[in-house]
Amino acid sequence: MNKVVSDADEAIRDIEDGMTLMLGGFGLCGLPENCIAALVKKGTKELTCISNNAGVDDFGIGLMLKQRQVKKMISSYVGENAEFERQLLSGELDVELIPQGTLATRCMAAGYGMPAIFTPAGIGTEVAIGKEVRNFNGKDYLMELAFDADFAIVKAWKGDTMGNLVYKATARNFNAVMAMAGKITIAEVEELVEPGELDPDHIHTPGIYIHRIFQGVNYEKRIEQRTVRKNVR
Amino acid sequence: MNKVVSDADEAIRDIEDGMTLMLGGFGLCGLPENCIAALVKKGTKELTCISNNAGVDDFGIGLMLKQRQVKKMISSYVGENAEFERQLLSGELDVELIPQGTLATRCMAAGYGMPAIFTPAGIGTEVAIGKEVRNFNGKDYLMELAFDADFAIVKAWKGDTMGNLVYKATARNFNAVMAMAGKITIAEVEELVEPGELDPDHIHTPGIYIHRIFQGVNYEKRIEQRTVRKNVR
Amino acid sequence: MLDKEGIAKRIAKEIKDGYYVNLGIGIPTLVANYIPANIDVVLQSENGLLGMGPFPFEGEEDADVINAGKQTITMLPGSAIFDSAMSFGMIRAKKVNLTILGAMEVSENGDIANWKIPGKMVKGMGGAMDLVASAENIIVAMQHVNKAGESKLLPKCTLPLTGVNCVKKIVTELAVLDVLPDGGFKLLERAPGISVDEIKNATAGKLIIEGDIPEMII
Amino acid sequence: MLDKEGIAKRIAKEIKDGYYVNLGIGIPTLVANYIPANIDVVLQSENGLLGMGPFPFEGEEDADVINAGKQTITMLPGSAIFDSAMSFGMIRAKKVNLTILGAMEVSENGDIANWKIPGKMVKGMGGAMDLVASAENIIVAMQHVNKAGESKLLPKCTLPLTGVNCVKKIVTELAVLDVLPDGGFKLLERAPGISVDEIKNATAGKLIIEGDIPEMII
Repeated sequence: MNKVVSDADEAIRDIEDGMTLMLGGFGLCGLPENCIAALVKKGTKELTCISNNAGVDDFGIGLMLKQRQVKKMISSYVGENAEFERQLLSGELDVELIPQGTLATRCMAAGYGMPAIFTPAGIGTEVAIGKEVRNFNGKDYLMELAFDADFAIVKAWKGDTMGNLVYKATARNFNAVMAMAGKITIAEVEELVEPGELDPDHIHTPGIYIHRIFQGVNYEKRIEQRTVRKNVR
Repeated sequence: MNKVVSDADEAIRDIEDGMTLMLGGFGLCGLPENCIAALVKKGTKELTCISNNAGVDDFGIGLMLKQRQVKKMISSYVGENAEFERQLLSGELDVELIPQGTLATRCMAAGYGMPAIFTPAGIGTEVAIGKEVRNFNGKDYLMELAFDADFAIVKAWKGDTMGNLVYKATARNFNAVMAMAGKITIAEVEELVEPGELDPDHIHTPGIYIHRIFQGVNYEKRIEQRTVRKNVR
Repeated sequence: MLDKEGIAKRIAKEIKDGYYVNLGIGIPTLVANYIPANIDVVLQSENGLLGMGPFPFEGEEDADVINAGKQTITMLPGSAIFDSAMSFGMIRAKKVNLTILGAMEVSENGDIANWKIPGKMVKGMGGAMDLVASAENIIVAMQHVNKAGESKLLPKCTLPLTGVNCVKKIVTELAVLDVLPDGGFKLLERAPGISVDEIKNATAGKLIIEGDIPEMII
Repeated sequence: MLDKEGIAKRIAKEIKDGYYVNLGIGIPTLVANYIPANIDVVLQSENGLLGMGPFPFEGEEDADVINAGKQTITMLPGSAIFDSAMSFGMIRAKKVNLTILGAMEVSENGDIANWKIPGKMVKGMGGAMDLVASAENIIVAMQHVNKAGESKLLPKCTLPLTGVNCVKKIVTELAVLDVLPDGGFKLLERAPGISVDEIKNATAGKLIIEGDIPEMII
């Protein structure tokens, strides 16, 4: 059960040009920062990235966009990124926008071995174009297919050497669903512990879904919208 | 947010003859013992029970079977119950056997607002009779519909007054999936605590899925197969 | 005429004890500030949180605790965290009682457009399509007319749709209106100092006015 | 001829380092006792556990810690608990590397029957249909012939099926056989003291014998 790799470089060693990657996180929260940095360093190109967002200009997937490593983004929301907009308008980048719940559920479907799911999201909109519509109990649903990703890259708070993962607060987001969905799943964690140190009842992603794990370094954990209270409610 | 009821009698007060109930647990593990006792006392009849198992003669759903309260069982495995067998062979009881994973996933589908799911379980067997078969990527799947249950009754280890639940070890089983799936879900817990006492990261069933909750009493927690080690491995 | 805070205040009155509520970005976010203290309401943030609290005090921000608008927030006692699949699972399963969101256009049959303007950079629909496709009860918070002075309450939306036949109620700076099941905007209340005629002039879609229209009480 | 423990021992040799394995009830359960100490294997119990350990010591049984056979068990360091939906999710997604289960009949094209005998009380399929429909690698542990002396390795199953085209390998008291992708039982090994002819006589389905068949090493 040798899942531990030394660092992000080793974890992503065999990610090749043209592959499809899932990247966990929501906004800048819960991003696999170490693996993104390693991908930028490696310079892997023509990637299709499945990720709810595309980062900002100088953080998250934005760093990969800047290096022109991304051929296509599959996301639900891609604002807050000027370089993204430039590449999109110039035709350098392809974008497929899909509803956030559809994105999450298509990941889950992959992790749960379900080839397709039904959702009402997008019925009557351009999202439905070309898709099968099916009525159940008087309500229309779109059939959406499970994702097929070569790698899923997620970030957890703690993990053990067997790949069991625990996320912190809202950094769980897409990490927990994408962790199940990669043909190979890489997990980077803030703290890597020995088997038995995590309570079996508190594990969010069982190790069976994780193929490689390492303890990341130098997490910036940037805040996208720092909002604070001026006074007590 | 008034979800707390005083006891099982109050929790099941409006369960009526002919309704469809989901009952959590696997074997005798994680059974909602208090609610089952209250249903036996109330004498509600003609029930359709969705439950992985049917208990044993004198424990679990077996107690309801003994009182002839069950019209139909929807289960994956119904051994270990002589009275069950008698009623089945005499035609008093109807049984629909479905694969365990299909049972679990049809519950999840209800809790996740998905009208149907696809599973390969049962392809080429009598389980597939009358069901839609669909091929994805060269493999056949059955389309199975989400369950529609009037009530789901589950048992958790701890719960707070807002309905957030935590299960213990393998007593999570079907409890966590059925908890999401009832039109009304009743949770009985070994320990009822105040909001804030459960770690938000460790909650297995968010309170939004739970409509009624109470602290149960006198749990027997019977063991079906007591197996022990004779000597150290 | 209401300001944004006024719209938020009026919408807050629609929230009932025990509700689970999802608040969109913009005016809907402000609604949280006006929920009556005597009722229990749980706010869902679709990135994976039930029990969203107010912004943190300066210095207490946690990068791992954000809402769907990517703002740093706090968690109230009784909060629960879950992943994105379960979050939209509970939305699709109609466990969220009320969804409040903004719109660019609403049609008289309840269609909503709020994610895309042809020719402009499209940022994406985020969770809006999931929310409007599933919510039992949707209130739209928006301005009655756009910056060009054109009505946003239309016979038919002109912009790409986010969802169809879904909006139940609209609160604008001028009025409160129900979208009737058979179509049409039924005028329920006028904003303070606003006449029925002003609302008529600002509404391009079918406006239904029956009897006296009271001024809203905020 | 092998006894049940012998069959379990021989199957244990098929388990590789790093495997996640699901063991059915009966002989498959015994396999756990013979997994080599020098490899890491995680046992999945489909009621919702990865990392199943041995039975507890007397007095340490916990009603909340059971396996899919409803037996009290223990959890090893690194265990993870999950619900029934995720359990079968990981099975369907082929994350479990090997499934070992018993059978009443196996056909030469890999069909398996192990849940129902017409005319007898049917207890149900439990998780067997899910497991055989999804597992990449299925080994059947069973007796070569039934109590009436009839072969359980058939051209075609006579009992209601549990799954089709799924069994990859069979270990009986007499032999180890592969089920070939194009059909047929390919004889790989003989049990100690068992001749090829004895295996031929006990096998009703198409038996493929190529070259010398070695005696198995346990």
